[in-house]
Amino acid sequence: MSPELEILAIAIVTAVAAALPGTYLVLRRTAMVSDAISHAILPGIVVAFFLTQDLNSPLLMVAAAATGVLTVVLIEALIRSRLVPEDASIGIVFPALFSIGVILISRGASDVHLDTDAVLLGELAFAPFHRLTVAGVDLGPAALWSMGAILAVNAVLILLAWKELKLATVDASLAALLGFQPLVVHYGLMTMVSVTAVGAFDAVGSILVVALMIAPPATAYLLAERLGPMIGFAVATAAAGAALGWAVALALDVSIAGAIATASGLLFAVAFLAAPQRGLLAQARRRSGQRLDFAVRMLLVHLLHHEDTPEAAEECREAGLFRHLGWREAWTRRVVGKAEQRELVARAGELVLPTEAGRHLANNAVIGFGD
Amino acid sequence: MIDDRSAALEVEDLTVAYSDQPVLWDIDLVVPAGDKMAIVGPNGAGKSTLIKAAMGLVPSVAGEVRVFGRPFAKGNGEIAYVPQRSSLEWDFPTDVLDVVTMGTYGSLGWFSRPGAAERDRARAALEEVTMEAFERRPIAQLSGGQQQRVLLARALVQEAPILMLDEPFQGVDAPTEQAIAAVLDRLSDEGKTVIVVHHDLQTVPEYFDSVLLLNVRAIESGPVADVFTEDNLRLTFGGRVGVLAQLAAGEIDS
Amino acid sequence: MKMNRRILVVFTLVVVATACGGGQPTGDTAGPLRVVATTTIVGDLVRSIGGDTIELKTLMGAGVDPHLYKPSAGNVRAMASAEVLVYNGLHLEGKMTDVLAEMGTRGVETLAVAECVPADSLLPVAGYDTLHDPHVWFDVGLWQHAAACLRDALIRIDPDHADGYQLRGDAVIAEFADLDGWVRERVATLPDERRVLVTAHDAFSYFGRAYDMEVRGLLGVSTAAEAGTADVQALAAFIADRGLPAVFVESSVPPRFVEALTEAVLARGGDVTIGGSLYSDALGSPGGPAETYVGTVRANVETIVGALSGSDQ
Amino acid sequence: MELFGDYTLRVVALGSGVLGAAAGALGSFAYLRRQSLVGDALSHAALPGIALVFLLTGSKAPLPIMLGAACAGWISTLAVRLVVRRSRVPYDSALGMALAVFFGFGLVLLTAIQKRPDAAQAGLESFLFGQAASLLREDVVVMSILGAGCLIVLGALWKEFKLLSFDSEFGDSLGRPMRRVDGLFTLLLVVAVVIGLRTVGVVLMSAMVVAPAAAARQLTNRLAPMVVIAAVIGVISGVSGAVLSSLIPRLPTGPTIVLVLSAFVVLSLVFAPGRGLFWRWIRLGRLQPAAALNPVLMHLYALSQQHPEEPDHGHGLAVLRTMSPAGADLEQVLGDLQSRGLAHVVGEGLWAPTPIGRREAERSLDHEAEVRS
Repeated sequence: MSPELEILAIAIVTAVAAALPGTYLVLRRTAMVSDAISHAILPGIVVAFFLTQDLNSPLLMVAAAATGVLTVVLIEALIRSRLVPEDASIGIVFPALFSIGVILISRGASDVHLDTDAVLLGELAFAPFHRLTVAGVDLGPAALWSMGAILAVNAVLILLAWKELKLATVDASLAALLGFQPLVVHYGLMTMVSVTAVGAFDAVGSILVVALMIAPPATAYLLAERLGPMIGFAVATAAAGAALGWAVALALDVSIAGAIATASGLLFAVAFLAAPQRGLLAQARRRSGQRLDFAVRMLLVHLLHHEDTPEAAEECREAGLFRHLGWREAWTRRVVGKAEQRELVARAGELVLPTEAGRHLANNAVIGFGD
Repeated sequence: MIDDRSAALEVEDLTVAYSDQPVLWDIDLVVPAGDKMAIVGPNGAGKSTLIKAAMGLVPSVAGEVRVFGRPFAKGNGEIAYVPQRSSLEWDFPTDVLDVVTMGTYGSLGWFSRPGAAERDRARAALEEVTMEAFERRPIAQLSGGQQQRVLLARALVQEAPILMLDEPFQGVDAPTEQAIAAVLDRLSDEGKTVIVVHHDLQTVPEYFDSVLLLNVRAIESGPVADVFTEDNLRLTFGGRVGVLAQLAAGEIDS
Repeated sequence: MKMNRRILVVFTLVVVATACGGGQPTGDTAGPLRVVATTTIVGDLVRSIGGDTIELKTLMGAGVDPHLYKPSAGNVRAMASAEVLVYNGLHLEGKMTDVLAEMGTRGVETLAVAECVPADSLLPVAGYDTLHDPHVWFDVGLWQHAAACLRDALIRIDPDHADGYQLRGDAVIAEFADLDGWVRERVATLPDERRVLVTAHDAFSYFGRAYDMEVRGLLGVSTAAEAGTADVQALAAFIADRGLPAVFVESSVPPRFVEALTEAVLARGGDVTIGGSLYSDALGSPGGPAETYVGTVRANVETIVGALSGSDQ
Repeated sequence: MELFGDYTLRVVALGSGVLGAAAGALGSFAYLRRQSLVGDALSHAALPGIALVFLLTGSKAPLPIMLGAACAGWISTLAVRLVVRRSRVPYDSALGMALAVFFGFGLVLLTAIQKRPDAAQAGLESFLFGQAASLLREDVVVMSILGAGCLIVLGALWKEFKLLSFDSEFGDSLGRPMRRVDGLFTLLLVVAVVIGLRTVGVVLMSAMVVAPAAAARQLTNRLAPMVVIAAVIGVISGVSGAVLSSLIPRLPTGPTIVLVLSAFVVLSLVFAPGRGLFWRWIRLGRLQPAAALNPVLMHLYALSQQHPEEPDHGHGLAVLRTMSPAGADLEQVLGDLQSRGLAHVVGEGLWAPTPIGRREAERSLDHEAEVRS
């Protein structure tokens, strides 16, 4: 397989692996944890480097994952104390940890080319050249295997704990009431997020991971109404975004990670505009179509109201209708024309009166909304 | 359309729609000055939306709102609004007097600060809801009933001719319920108009002069005596006849 | 719901179509030797020795700092189809260094030119005997080893053009020798107390050792390291005591770091200016004087000597 | 070495102090409006702005770079507001997405620039981010002017910003243009953050927007003192961080200030009078707030509240089921309440809280109120 296609495979696997926990992050309103982890792992890396004095020892990765979990634990402790809101808890923990990392570097290793970008952060473009060979057999890029394993674990965990995760996300107090352990589920989810993030940092770089954990699930949130389909859409959008970004990067010879992040954002924008019910265009289309439809119904209800009342002559006179309904004359004519076209009203001399069908529609114009 | 000079609030053809289902549909409503009106209806009837749309806090597809005959415009102190207690973040760092003083911001210019006069007006309002002792109390330490009284006091300070309250009796202790009812009576006696979104049908006859039965559309409105009837309630609350029968007989609440 | 599924199907179709178009046939073996170099400085060396019998692709363009380099999709294709990969090594290229090293073990010819320099003449990083300062090219003498190393490698890999490589290789080494002598001579014109090179980054240690100049950097090598007020004060005191007339900025570091230093020195009664901008990790723009390695060395030395000897003449 | 006679320390301490004051004050409103992470988001979202400015002007002059960064940051906040207002995507997801997508686009631009043979691009992306230790006199002047400007606007529009943070809809009902006030506040924040990024860098700026406010919130229950205390904490941290890092070699100033800020937060979280974890531990014997309220008991209590005169007025399972989410195993929970004497059956299938149950509910409510204060 050519390196380009290997990169595509890694990008898609990573995108899907990130979108799974990402969906719960978005629903639980803790999406910024993914960005916090990308900053907060620095001290873990530096300490591991001081111990091993080897820039590419796997221990650095293990330490980074551990620091990621520590970050989540600290954030969670702050939130549970109920003294500080969620976003502030995140905004307190990660700068502190990152600063410890910078101080350690400046004091101990300022002459070593050691920071999150240089040491830990992988680059999607290099992934095909870092291969896994077992007993002489080249099994393909290491990143594909590592992210594939993380994807598998994430998928299995989510399937196993489907009910618990769903309940803990929707209503933690009810979960407690019904005997589920929201705390255990929550920390399990956060560990999954931390491991996925650190694993993906090494494969594709930190900023792409944040994009992949938030953009596809947010897009899915616009397309789906229930959790099951939402995860389905998140995975599909993640894969589509990865492939689209990859293709653009090859065509324009630009950063692959950057292009995929941008593509994920574009897919969200498309969904934001074009989603069937929730999209902007749908809302706008509905509103404009609605206005005429409402106007026809309002006309009918108004006519129904005053049909057999003494002021019928005044209220139902076509010429005077616009004044009573508070509409512009042109708009009133258009509404009456539309109603006539749909045989809901009939002209009787100067008056406009609802037909049988019009009267029927006006009656259940309101109560009949359940259809 | 009766063009009654004395009508405090006139709403005509008010229609509000969010998604494809209209939330409020061609509402016509006339509230005479000094009237105490309850807005009742099932969940999703659009009760809150109606007062918010009338005040222009929520966009409406169509409709006109007139106050004392003149088209209503926000900001000239004609309508005072009491939001739902649960819609606020009560952990906000401020005290009771400060919240009530917010009611005077309407009459202050952009850069001016509330002075002693405004604070005295706020204290007077607090006395009306018997909360003057809690002036310095941080709002995070208030019980549900106390929070509701503070919001009411904030509206009183505005001295607006019309007050709109969203579920003021929801989940408050008994003394608070009595206190609020008393304040509404006094306002009505002073010729002020009070419009309240209410959920407890049981207490409608006791606290209100007139009632609007609302379910997306204005089913019926008028004095409680001739509007608050069993078949109107059935029309408003739909099929739950059983509950309605007991309801009309006043045994259990909604 | 079926509406969403239709949108989804259309998406994937469009994407797969464009993806196939992106595929690249792997290069054929005939034709000039395909060489890929990482930094501009290594690229210049390969160009001067490889001549026109090689097809060179330098991943980092002019002005691209290896610490902040971000690969693009095209770089992947170049690396995949390269026959020879030449890079600086000693972890200058960060994560990429491990990738290149690993490619070496899988049959692709790779050469870390900085690692050709005999180990004992490498400067260890303070406190870490296993790690070395990668900026070897600032010592022109040592860079001759890199040239020799490259020449021999090219001869081994591409024997048909061996004599060309031999000829150009020896010429480059001779040029470096003259350049080394010229630098020594130029620096010697500076009185002892003026032989102090103060820059933003600690990248010029080899230059200092080779040409007997004291070298001080405000920041370490790592882009994540931050300076403390104490470091700025200490360096400012040092400059004022030594009465140094000039300090130097680097093109890849915001000038404000060194400006803060000069302001601190002035406040101490010292009289120092910014003597100019030095080329540290990357060559200058093509067409300019600093387009080649030799050009940057000459430009740097002229800037340094000019600024440090300038004021009292 | 005579401490304050030294030029660098004076400049860094003054600069950090001024920034601390402005960021502390503005940060308090950002904290209350749940916008604490704007600092971090803007530092990423600024990248495409920087890259575009370089593509257009070809120079890394500080002013255009800062303008480019501010514009990109401002556009990202507009995008976030549009998404949050027009769709059900929550604020933090919109913020995270804007941050990552803008930075991704910035990366694309950077690699495009990288291909141009123009040496001036060296280190472009680091050109926006400064370091506290390398503050210039000119920086301090700019920061003082803008900082003072921010504080003046905060003071002048104090009640508008308070209304915006506490009850924006009520402000709307008063006829105040709350959307414009919201836009102005976000603009102030963007300017302060971009200035902060340029002078002290990403990390310190992100912390300065959050930490002072979080600490101050624990120490007072009123807005004016909170903003003042936050500003004071910002100043103290800035100055002490600068002094500390001038006493100990190779101790970076920015991160030191962040650690001082974090110490302030931890201390106030633990020891704040009445609210701190330490006092809560003494009072409640445990760190967690009141026992998780038993939802069903609370529902029973709320229902009984509506008939004060008739305490044993029962409520059927149907009513209870409508109040608690679907799937709740009511019978089992009611049985548990009955066994603990907190609720009892008053009629055929009708439940009501016992007097003890009522008191337990009230005590939980008080705990709830007290802990949240």
